[in-house]
Amino acid sequence: MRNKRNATIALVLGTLACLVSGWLLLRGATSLETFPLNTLNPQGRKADIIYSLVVPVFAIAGLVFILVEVGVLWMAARFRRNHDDVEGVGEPVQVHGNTGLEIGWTIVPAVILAVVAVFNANAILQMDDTNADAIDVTVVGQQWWWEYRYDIDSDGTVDIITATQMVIPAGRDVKLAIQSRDVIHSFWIPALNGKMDAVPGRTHPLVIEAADPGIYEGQCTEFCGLSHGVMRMQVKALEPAAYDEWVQRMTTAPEQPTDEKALAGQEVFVQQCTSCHQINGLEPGAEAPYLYADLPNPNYGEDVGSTLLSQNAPNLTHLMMRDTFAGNLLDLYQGDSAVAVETTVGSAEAVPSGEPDTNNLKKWLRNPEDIKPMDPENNQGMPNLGLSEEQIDQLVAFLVTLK
Amino acid sequence: MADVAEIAHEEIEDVEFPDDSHATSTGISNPKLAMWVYLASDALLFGGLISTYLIYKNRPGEIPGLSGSPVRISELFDIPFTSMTTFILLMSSLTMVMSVTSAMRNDQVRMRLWLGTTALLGALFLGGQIYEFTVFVSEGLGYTSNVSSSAFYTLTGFHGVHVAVGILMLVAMLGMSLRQRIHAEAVEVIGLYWHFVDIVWVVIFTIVYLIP
Amino acid sequence: MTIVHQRSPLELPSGEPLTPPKPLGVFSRPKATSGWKSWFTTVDHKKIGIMYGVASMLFFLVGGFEALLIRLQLAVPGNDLLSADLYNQVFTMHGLTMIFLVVMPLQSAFANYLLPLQIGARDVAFPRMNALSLWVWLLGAIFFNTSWLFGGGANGGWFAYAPNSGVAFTPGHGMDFYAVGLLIMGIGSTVSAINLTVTVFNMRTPGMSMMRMPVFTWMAFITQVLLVFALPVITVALFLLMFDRLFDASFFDVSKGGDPFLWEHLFWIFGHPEVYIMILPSFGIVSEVIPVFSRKPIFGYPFMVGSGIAIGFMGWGVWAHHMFASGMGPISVLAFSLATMFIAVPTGVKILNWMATMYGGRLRFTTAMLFSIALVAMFTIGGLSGVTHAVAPADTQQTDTYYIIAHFHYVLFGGALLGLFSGMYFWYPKMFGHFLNERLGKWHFWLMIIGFNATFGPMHMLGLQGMMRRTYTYTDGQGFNVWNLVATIGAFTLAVSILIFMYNVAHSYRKHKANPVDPGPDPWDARSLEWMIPSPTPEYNFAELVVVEEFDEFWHRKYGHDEEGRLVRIAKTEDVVQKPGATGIHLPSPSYWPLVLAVGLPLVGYGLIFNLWWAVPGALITIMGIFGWVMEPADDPDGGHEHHEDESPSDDPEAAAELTDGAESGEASDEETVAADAEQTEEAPVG
Amino acid sequence: MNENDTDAGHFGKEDPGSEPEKSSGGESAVAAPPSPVVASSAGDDPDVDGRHMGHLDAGHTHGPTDGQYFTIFWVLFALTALEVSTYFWESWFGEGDAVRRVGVTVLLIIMVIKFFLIAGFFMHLRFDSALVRRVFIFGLIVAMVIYTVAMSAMNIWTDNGNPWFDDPPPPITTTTVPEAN
Repeated sequence: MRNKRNATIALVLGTLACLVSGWLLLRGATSLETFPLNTLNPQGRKADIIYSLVVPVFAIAGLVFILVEVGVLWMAARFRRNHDDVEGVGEPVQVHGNTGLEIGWTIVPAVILAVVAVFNANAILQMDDTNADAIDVTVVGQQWWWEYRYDIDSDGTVDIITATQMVIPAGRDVKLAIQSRDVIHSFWIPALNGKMDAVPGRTHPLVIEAADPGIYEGQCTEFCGLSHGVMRMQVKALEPAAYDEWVQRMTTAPEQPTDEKALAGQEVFVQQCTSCHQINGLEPGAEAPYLYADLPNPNYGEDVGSTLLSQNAPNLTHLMMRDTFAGNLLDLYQGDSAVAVETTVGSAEAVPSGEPDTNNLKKWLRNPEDIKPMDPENNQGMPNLGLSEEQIDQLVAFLVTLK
Repeated sequence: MADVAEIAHEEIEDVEFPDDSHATSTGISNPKLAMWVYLASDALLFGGLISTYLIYKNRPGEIPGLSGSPVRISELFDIPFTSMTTFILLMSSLTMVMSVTSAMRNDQVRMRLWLGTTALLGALFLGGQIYEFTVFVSEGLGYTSNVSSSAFYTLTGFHGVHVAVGILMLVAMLGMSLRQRIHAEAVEVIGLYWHFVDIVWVVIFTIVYLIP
Repeated sequence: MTIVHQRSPLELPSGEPLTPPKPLGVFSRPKATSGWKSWFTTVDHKKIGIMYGVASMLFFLVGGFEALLIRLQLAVPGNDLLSADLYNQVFTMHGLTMIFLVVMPLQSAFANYLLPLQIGARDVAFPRMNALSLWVWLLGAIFFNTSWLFGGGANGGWFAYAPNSGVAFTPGHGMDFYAVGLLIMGIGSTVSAINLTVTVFNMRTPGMSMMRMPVFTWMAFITQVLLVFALPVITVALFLLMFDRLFDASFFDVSKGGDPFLWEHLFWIFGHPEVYIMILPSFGIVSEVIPVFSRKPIFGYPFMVGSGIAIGFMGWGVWAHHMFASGMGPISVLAFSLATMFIAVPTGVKILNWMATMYGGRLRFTTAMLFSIALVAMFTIGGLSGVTHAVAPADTQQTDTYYIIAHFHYVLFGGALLGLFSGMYFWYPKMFGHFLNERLGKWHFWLMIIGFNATFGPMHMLGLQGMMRRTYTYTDGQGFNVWNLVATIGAFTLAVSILIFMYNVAHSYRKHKANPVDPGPDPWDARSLEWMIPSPTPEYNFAELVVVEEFDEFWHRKYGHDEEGRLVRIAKTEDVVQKPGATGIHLPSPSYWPLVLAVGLPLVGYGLIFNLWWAVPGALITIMGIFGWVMEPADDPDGGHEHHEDESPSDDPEAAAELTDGAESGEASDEETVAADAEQTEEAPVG
Repeated sequence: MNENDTDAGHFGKEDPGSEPEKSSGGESAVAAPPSPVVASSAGDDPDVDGRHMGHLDAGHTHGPTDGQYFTIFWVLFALTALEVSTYFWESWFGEGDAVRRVGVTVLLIIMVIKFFLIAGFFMHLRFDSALVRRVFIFGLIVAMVIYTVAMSAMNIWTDNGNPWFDDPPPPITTTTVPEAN
């Protein structure tokens, strides 16, 4: 019978189509190099827990998907009305229902889901475990960048404040305390763990762990206004020794610049930038020679006596210890890739090497709003300071000394 | 909604068709049923506002360092005064119910009398609430002073608006009763609204005013 | 009950209605029932339904245009077609338009048109309130879209998370329009929901017990119940936001102790039932279409109804699954995650029942049937991706990525909209008296399915590859290029299919004008009561009320079955259906007042946003509307029908008009309640 | 006041004072049209415009008498007085957690009693069709459950106090925002 043949064809084609689309879906599980934010390539303990839960759930869903889609297609072909069908002959049997069947297909999915639920509950509870050697980092979201605060010696004072790129030791749990200064943001490093919102007035915990050294790309995922789309961040995981070196560098004041241009730039910085950006120990309007300090002032925005949002700007004391700046939009060092978006697994260095990309810094200083949409009139983001080319040159010469 | 299913099952068993062509399927008149559905919906509105107040009522005291007035609105409550207005509103429920029974007895005169009394008592309650607000504001706790005052004024304000709307309906009904006969059911439906407003006040008075 | 007639000796003469009360008002009572003017004063549920439908299709074009802008912007990395600010406005307005201005009113259109017909009533319980809800919604929707003229649309996302939606972070007027506009539309929806709930409870034709109602009626009814209980919650949230933005309150100002979680909870307590509000009517439509074109009854009717109720019920307990990543704590996450997983069960029952209905049937692939089958296939995908993020840890990876976008477009487009299109093709002859062209319809269908899958299928992959939502651009190195381009091409394919649909409407109308062909009362050989009456539906719906004896009454009057259970025709359709041309049926009279009342509300809205004094004229108009409404009898005493004495069966006072008249003052005051309640919008903040 | 004050006698078959629940709230009451009350009213007075009212007012036939209303009012009055008195308990019985706890419990219980007295008698919920009772109670239950869950999710089951997070850093208060407009 024609219908039966059609039904067989539908069966085969439907199954093929489902398999192809399933394969396309799983193609998502490719390298982190191509897809820096890939969710299907876990690189740490916590992300592994999620991944090992996702795979069976996807498998079950895929199976149901194939059954239903193929079933619909098969029925459409099998029970199609033919042109030569006559009313009154071979009409369908009027089935009103079948209680046993109905109860069956209520209970079977419920049981399947109950099994999944057990694993689900187990995973949810596992997400909070930490190892004994975990370190603490406070993460603060602000429109539109991230700040990280480290209390290395656990004495209650902040020892390191940095932005955009968080540095963690590989193989150790990192307990993040996520907070926000203005609106709700969400901290998300897909390779290391799921996301967690940064809600003003609350502190939210999240544990991340990177098995290997590397740079892991992240992205703010809760809509936070104008520049939400480009509010990016990175986590750089270092070998324990390299991490110690990084801590060492970050807790020591940078060297005083010596060349004239850089000194002039320092002057410009103190006049133009210190009302928002902090370099440990540099005060707005301070008199030369400037005194650097080891410890950052964690309340810098408030010390300035201002209430503006933008006045809490990234701490630039060790700017050149990072690989990227401007909310992870621009590279600080000349490298092979033109964009700052990257996830590299395997190696990472405590102190970035290479030539500083001064063009990027200049581009940013000429008009930050070109790079990242901002609204300084409403105190959101960095204003265009109207610096002259000479001032920009001097500033860049100064900034590259901050290592 | 599970209830609805039960109803459905009950109904399927014996369906008789009333000859009275005015009958609704459930035997409850449309306006009355609509009012009940509306009141059930309103329960969620007040639930939301009461929850908001409960969440915020201690905020100025509990969390140090917040901007705005540190005074909680509950520190300003004058319980004896509010008890008076509560009694007034409670009494208005009684007069409302008397109005309904009068209307059902087709005693239009008494019905008008009780309607008028109810509206008057409602107005007294509203006046008391406005007086209370002015006292709070003069004590320095305005609508925008802190979250507890904002939540308090919003909650009681919404209740006050409901009372005001109820008074308008009572007065309108009174006016219309001079022009045409009022069905007892119309009075009853408004009565439902009025009692609901009273019920909400029962909850607000207990939860907001009396529980410290 | 003689009480009413007993006279009290104290009764004043003034209590006696010596003359029928005349409408007091500036307008004379409108009389027209045809012509363009009649549309503004009509209280006919069918005209109101059609207006809902037409208006929401126009907004569909607006929302679709916004969608195309989004897709164009994201077609290539680093695109600067739209600025970040404009993009934020466009995606926010796209979401709000599609939800509140397209899918919800479209389900309202079908519910308004079909509910009374399917339960065998002559109109809804409160015809004027029905008109009110249409006008309040429509004018609110227009008000909301005028924000484009006042400095830009809403730009805080449709979920408007505080504190980003506060005035400090979003200083423009867009979010003001969001709060006030949604409040106004909420009034319309509440009125409509209460009205239709009462209609289903009370207006059923004799014998139409709850468990004999068609599945569409059931699903639309559950939707109305959900609306009744969900809307007050968002009303609270919107009032708090509005007071924050316009009157300097501090509900969501963290520095004063406000808590952003309050908004999240209130919003999603509404927001999750809202999802079912959008999808359940489409489930109902499919449950009507598939049995008709399979020539089999719906499989497991009680389970279909029960699962609908279960979905509606469980929909209240799962709202926080939108907040798995919000940091609400592992206990809440665990509880809501488990609750969410099991909501898949009743949905799965529905899908399997639809398939069982098709099994062994004799399927006719009309366009309506194709859309319905497509819903089963596409919604399954959306449902399954839903299960994958009911698993909370997985959801923390997926939420706020394009995976979610894919999921809810498969649910809302592949579910709700495909169902609604199915309904359009199915009931078009009943509504307008002619078919939509089937050939064009199939073009529309196939292009839409291809375009839809090309647009939203790739978003699954984009999401898993980590592309986040609400991003105005992406960078070349992120690996999102290919699928974004595919999605954009798909979006334009979708747009073409919509153009074909529009052309189909125009083309079919022209052909019908040139060469009218009566589709007859029952063009599809269908099952429910609305197919017993002429097409297009006469104004009075049913010439005589149908006494229902079983589920699918109309079908069983046409067909019986033999010993094997196979279908046997027992009566000709012509003998079963009702004849056109009944006269003397009393219908509710048209009225201006709903429109007048509704006009005032947007004016009050502008007043709230720009200058409180501007609210005064709006408030006066609204109050005038309420006054005129209350003073106007529900029925026109000059309408020529002395129906109280009229005992002729054709003027059977079972009709809705009669009922509302039966308690006319009661109705008036009740409506006043709701109307006056609507008035709170302007009263509360001022006072 | 006695029961005959109402027009109950008119309906003969119903005894307004006795167990109103049973006559109106029983199994068949939902599909109220077939209830005997309607039948009797229609049968007794076929000619009046009670057609409008007969069945509509069916619910009231079991309603309380005026006297009962007054009784209920005095009960409510007394309960409210008792409620208000809790305000002075601390000055009478001395301060303390126990007094406060008992006070709050008493208040909540009285609130519920008052609520259902008004709803049940003044709003006729006890005597009305089961449908309205279910609609209203459903609304109440939904309201109570969801708001209770939401409030607990916000204030009790939060992460601030998460066991592994022994000593979370103090929240960084948001920066005050500039005057709007």
